[in-house]
Amino acid sequence: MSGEQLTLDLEGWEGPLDLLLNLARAQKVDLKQISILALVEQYLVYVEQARTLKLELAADYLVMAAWLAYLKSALLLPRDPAVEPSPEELALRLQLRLERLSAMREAGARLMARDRLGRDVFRRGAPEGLRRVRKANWSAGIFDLISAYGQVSARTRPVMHVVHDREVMTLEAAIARVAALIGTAIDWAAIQSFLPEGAAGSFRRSALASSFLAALELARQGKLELQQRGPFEPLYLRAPA
Amino acid sequence: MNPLDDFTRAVEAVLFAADEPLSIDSLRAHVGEGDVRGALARLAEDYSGRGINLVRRGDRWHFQTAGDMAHLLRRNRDEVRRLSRAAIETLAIIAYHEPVTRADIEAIRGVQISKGTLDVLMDAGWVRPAGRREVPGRPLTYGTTQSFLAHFGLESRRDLPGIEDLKAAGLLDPIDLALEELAVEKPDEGD
Amino acid sequence: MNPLDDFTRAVEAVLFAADEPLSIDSLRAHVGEGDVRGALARLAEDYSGRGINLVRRGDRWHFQTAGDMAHLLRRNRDEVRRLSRAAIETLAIIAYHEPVTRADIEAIRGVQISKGTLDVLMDAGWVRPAGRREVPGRPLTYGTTQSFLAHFGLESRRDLPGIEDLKAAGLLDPIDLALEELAVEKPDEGD
Repeated sequence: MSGEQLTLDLEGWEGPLDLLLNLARAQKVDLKQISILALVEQYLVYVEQARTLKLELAADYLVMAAWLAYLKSALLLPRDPAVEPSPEELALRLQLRLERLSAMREAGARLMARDRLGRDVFRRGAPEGLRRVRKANWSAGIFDLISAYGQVSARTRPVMHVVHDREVMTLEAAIARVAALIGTAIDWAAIQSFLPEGAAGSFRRSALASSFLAALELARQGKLELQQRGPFEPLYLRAPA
Repeated sequence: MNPLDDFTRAVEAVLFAADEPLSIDSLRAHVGEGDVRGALARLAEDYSGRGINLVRRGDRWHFQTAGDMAHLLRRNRDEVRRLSRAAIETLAIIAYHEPVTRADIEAIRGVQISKGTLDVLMDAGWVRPAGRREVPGRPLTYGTTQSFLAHFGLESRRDLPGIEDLKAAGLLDPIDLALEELAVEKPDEGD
Repeated sequence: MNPLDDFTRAVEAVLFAADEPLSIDSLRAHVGEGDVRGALARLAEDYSGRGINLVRRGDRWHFQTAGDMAHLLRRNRDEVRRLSRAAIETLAIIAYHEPVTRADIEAIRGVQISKGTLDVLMDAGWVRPAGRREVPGRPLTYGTTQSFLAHFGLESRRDLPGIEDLKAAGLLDPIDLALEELAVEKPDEGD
């Protein structure tokens, strides 16, 4: 197995492409001459090792692994001309992506290594400064502007509070319901029998509380009578005699 | 210009980059052993008759603009003034929402704006009155100017990053500036 | 040093006194009518080989210390921020490909840009929004700034290290275009 070179330093990678590029560089050939099959094999071994070590791999590494496994089999199996794009094109695409990332990584390094103003080369330490042609010289850059807008937006954008749709029975609905039903009640009837059929859970509790208040209100108006034998005993309602 | 030896070049560079006049000792601390006095004499001669001169003040040396060029500069430097937070936020709101009334700006910022804020932006030439809105009270609206676009390097207002761009750039992360802001900004005294 | 005419001395004085790089227009605003370009060329030549050089960055000019003096002057204080690898690559992609959208950057790097990366580059003054691309969604593009050129010592983007080679190798072209190019090299079977 060619696994002895692998150091499983997953912290260092910035994603599957970055890992692939580092593996490709280990082949020590021009990226144009890279063996995609060997690279795919190395990547799959790497990911397999990470798995056996029970290292947690981000999903995109696994997605890449699945894609590379597909690419590998497509490259090895007899070619099916109906499959577009061809596995060779897919491999070429991958190689082109690696070349591009590599080019930019090198460009970045070369940029950083230049003589940089304020680090390696310096402007005059104490310039006298120039008279300004404009009367006032207000300074602000585009970044100040857009970050200010970002902050205003972040600060003032409405925060959405989602209130779960709770089923309730309003007092008005309870008054209407109890008033309508009381006429049909010949004798004393427990308040529970005035609740909507099938009411359960919090809706039942809401309906009970509202119906109780409705009963008090209707009793005040002389439209029904209430009876209870003692505290916490059942509450009975009937139409006025 | 005549070629210079590297030691004199070093003295020249150090004097140029220094933010205060340097003594021979402090020059030596930068450039190491060598004939600092000789280098200074050589430089003073080189720069006589140029637009800047190497001058000695007490026991310290520095470059300064030639006296006869002073009319091109101004001694007490016109300091660059930074816009206050209130001003930059107000400017941003005008740019993103123009035309806006003062009440609009206050509604978006959640803070009253003081009278000076819009004055500063108009003084800078970035904001201008942009007509009245045809609603009761006919409030004045504000918009940005051509020189606003020029100053901020924008072709048009459409080039301003949208909310999604800001979010992606990490600029929408709430920062505890709101309270600070309220504490700093004085209440509007009316106009 | 060779004697100078007063106009060139004036340009020299103004450039020394300025606290930021100056364009030819702003130089002219200070020194009046005259051959500003000629004076700049003369000064650049005078100062080549000295401890201070006159350099051009984009369309602006300034004096700065010579690069080979860096070892005497280098400051490792916090003046130059350390950039993350993501920020360096993002900056390189913007500089070599500009104008680019966030999606372009992500396509090349193969990872999403984390919040704060563009933020850091814009805060440093090296990157700015550069208009929207006229495709569906009108994504915002980014480009580099004058101070990017000044900071990295580039006269223009053409001076980006290796940019000509990268262009010639097609490495700055999108992958789809590169694939087409490769396809064209093969014999065409007609259309």
